[in-house]
Amino acid sequence: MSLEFIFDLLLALAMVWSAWRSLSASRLDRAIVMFIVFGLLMALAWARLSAPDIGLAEAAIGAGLTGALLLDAYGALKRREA
Amino acid sequence: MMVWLILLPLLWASFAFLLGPGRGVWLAMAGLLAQLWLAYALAEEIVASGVAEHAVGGWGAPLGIDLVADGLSAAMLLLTQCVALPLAVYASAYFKRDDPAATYFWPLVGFLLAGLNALFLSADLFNSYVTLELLGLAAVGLVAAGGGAQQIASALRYLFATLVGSGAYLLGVALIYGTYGTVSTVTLTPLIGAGAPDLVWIAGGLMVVGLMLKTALFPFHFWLPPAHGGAPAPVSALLSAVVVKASFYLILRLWIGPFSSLTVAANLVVWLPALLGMLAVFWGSYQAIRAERLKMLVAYSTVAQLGYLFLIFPLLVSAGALQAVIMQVFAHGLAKAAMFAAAGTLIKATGQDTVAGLAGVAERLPVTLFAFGLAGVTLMGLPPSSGFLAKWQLIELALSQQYWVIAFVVLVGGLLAAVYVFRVLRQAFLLAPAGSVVMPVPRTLEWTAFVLAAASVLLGLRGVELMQLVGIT
Amino acid sequence: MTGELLFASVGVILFALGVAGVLLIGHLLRRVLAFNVMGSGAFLVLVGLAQRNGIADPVPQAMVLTGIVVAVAATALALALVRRLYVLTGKLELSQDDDE
Amino acid sequence: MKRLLVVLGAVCFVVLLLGAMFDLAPASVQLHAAVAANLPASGVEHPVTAVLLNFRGYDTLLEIAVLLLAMIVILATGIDTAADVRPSVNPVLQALAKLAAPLMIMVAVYLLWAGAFRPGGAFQAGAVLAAAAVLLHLVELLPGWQSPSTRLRLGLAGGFLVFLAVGAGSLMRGALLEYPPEHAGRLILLVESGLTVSLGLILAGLFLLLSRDDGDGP
Repeated sequence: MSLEFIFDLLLALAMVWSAWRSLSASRLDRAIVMFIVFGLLMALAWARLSAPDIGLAEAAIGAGLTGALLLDAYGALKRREA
Repeated sequence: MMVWLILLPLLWASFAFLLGPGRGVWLAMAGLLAQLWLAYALAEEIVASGVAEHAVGGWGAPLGIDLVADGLSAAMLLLTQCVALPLAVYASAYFKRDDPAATYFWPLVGFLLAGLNALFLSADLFNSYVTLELLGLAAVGLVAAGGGAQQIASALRYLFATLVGSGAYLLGVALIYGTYGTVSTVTLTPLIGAGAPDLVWIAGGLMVVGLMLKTALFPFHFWLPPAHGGAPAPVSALLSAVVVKASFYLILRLWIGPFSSLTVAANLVVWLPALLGMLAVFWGSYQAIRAERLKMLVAYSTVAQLGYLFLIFPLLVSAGALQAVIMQVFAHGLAKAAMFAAAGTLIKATGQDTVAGLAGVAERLPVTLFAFGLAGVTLMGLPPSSGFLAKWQLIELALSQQYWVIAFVVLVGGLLAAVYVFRVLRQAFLLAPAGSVVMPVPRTLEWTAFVLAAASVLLGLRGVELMQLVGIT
Repeated sequence: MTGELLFASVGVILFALGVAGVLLIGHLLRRVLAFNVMGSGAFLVLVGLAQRNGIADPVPQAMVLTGIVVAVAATALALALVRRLYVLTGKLELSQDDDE
Repeated sequence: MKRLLVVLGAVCFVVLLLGAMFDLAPASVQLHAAVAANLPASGVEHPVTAVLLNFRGYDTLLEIAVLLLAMIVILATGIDTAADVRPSVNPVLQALAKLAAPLMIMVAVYLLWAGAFRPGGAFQAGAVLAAAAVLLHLVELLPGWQSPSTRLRLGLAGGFLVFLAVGAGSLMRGALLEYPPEHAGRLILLVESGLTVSLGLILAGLFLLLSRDDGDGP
């Protein structure tokens, strides 16, 4: 097994784990942070798939903007609860 | 010519957005009129000189994206524009000035129509995905716009259903691209015919199930009644009449196009959608018969009527099946647009959305009630309506292949439709309870519903032209 | 097995995970997360499976770029509706019995 | 019960699909070869940009429509317009943001220009512009949006309208979005510039519209 493949395998495991945690974490803020981590790992996977364009877009839009939207929604809910 | 059917609604939708909140009625009307003319001219052109094609970007499939207009697409385009124009007139009278639901009504309708027209013309599986999303998000937006908690909740339910549906479709497209290296339907058809690994069966299943979810076929119908029953009447009419048919059209396209070699090979597969269709006819009718709210009754009737469309799959091998199902699409499209429009008028006039509250409207709003009744005639399938023509063809096809069960379901479905239509009419002819008021409504509302209802009946007399058009492939 | 097929397999798992999430999770914000996981899964399959021979293919890559933008549009729309619902009702779930 | 069924179904689905995925013959159509062969006529040198804006430019046109549409739906849903109350921000952060914003705009311009021959392009550039706007918003230098003014609406729809106009113009001369090879590069740059501005505004708008603290409710 080549070193590259081991890296890919670890990355794949981390992706599945972070996705699972983002759906199962008991606290909503943790779930959202895990989702952003998942997005960044996705960006890494795109780089490994020789798709740097998607990697850039995923980091900026998938993880960045979506994450910001989710965190903002979470913050608004918190403020409203208080 | 066909490309303008896509660009025109995009153009007037963007300009209506630029004009600002609540504006753009006249832009929309002009656009819709032009679109109706374009759709009619396209149909004539296809009848005269056969299938029309357009290679976007000049590349041609599989590198570029192809648009193809055959008889089936032209018929769907024609239906869409025919329903949209009267409903736009209806909507312009329906929404009051400063109605929060009308802030960006016209841009949303424009994007919705662009999505529909683009979907009917697309010959590319991934491009169809983008049109599905355009259509789905516009429809959700129209349901949600300016609404209260109930409306937002049903819009969310609709949104998740439509997103999961298109997600399943997209995964299917991904598997197809992985297997063959192309998503052009024209290129794919011979490739799939030459050999389909298991993966293609899974892809086909994912795409069809995803689209069934978007078409609200039983048991995936859960999202439809609250969304269609809760939206403003012009929106309900547009959604029930054409939007749910768009995903059905895509199933039909896949079934007789790229996946035709699979569906012919597997005898059992054709009965699954038919079985669900039968259940939909019974369940939808049953719920419509016992619905307390008028718009819920009409929405459940849509669930039942969509069921008929899926009865066609075991019959598709015989000639004339496509014509029968498109006749049913037209019959239900026109009749349901009329029925929702009439229901909206009745609700506006009586101030309440219950069947019980209709007592006495017969003498106050005879035109609207007559429109409701005429639409009912089409849904029941009585002669000379287009509904009769559709059901008659369906039964004839079923009997010729000795599928008695299909003929039986069609007949019983008509009787059940009669039960819920007469439930409304009977209530309307009761004497109004003392103290009840019927508000005056704009005449436009009454007559647009009537025009649509009359069209659904009169189409039965001119069905031959439509069937000739659909036959061009 | 190549790295490309490995990521396609991850895509399949993520898709199933996302769909199960959308079906099972009642909390609407979490359901939006699940929808995004589902979409990412489909994107990975699209590129991973198409590039299984190790050659980069710009066509599915462009499709995924399109898909990402569509997904963020849908996410923003969903969040707007969820927040609106919360303002109106104080709830973050859809009740089972508001159909009729 | 439902839980068990869904989980069981998901597991079966994964097993079935993975099983079918691993014994696949090579695809019969090799589009990457077709892209490479037609790249010189596309007007750009980067294959992904060529697919996005030329070979499959029609998908992109509809995709921008989806994005604009989502924006309009959010406007139409009606968000309450109460003032945005946040704790005040450290002035050092504000100064840093003021410094960062022009840099980010430069990065966006670079990405837009680079897209013609290497990874980058209108999407990434638009996303960076949007990020700059979000950053300025977070340090309170840019207020959340109320109802957008005519000028802002023009900015939001402008990129899409430029794209539509190029599409309509090409349709009158031949096919939709068919660029004459000698002008393809310039037309694509024109479309991409419009898209960058509008994408940046729309993506930022998705955030700035939603981030207004939602009123007082019913």
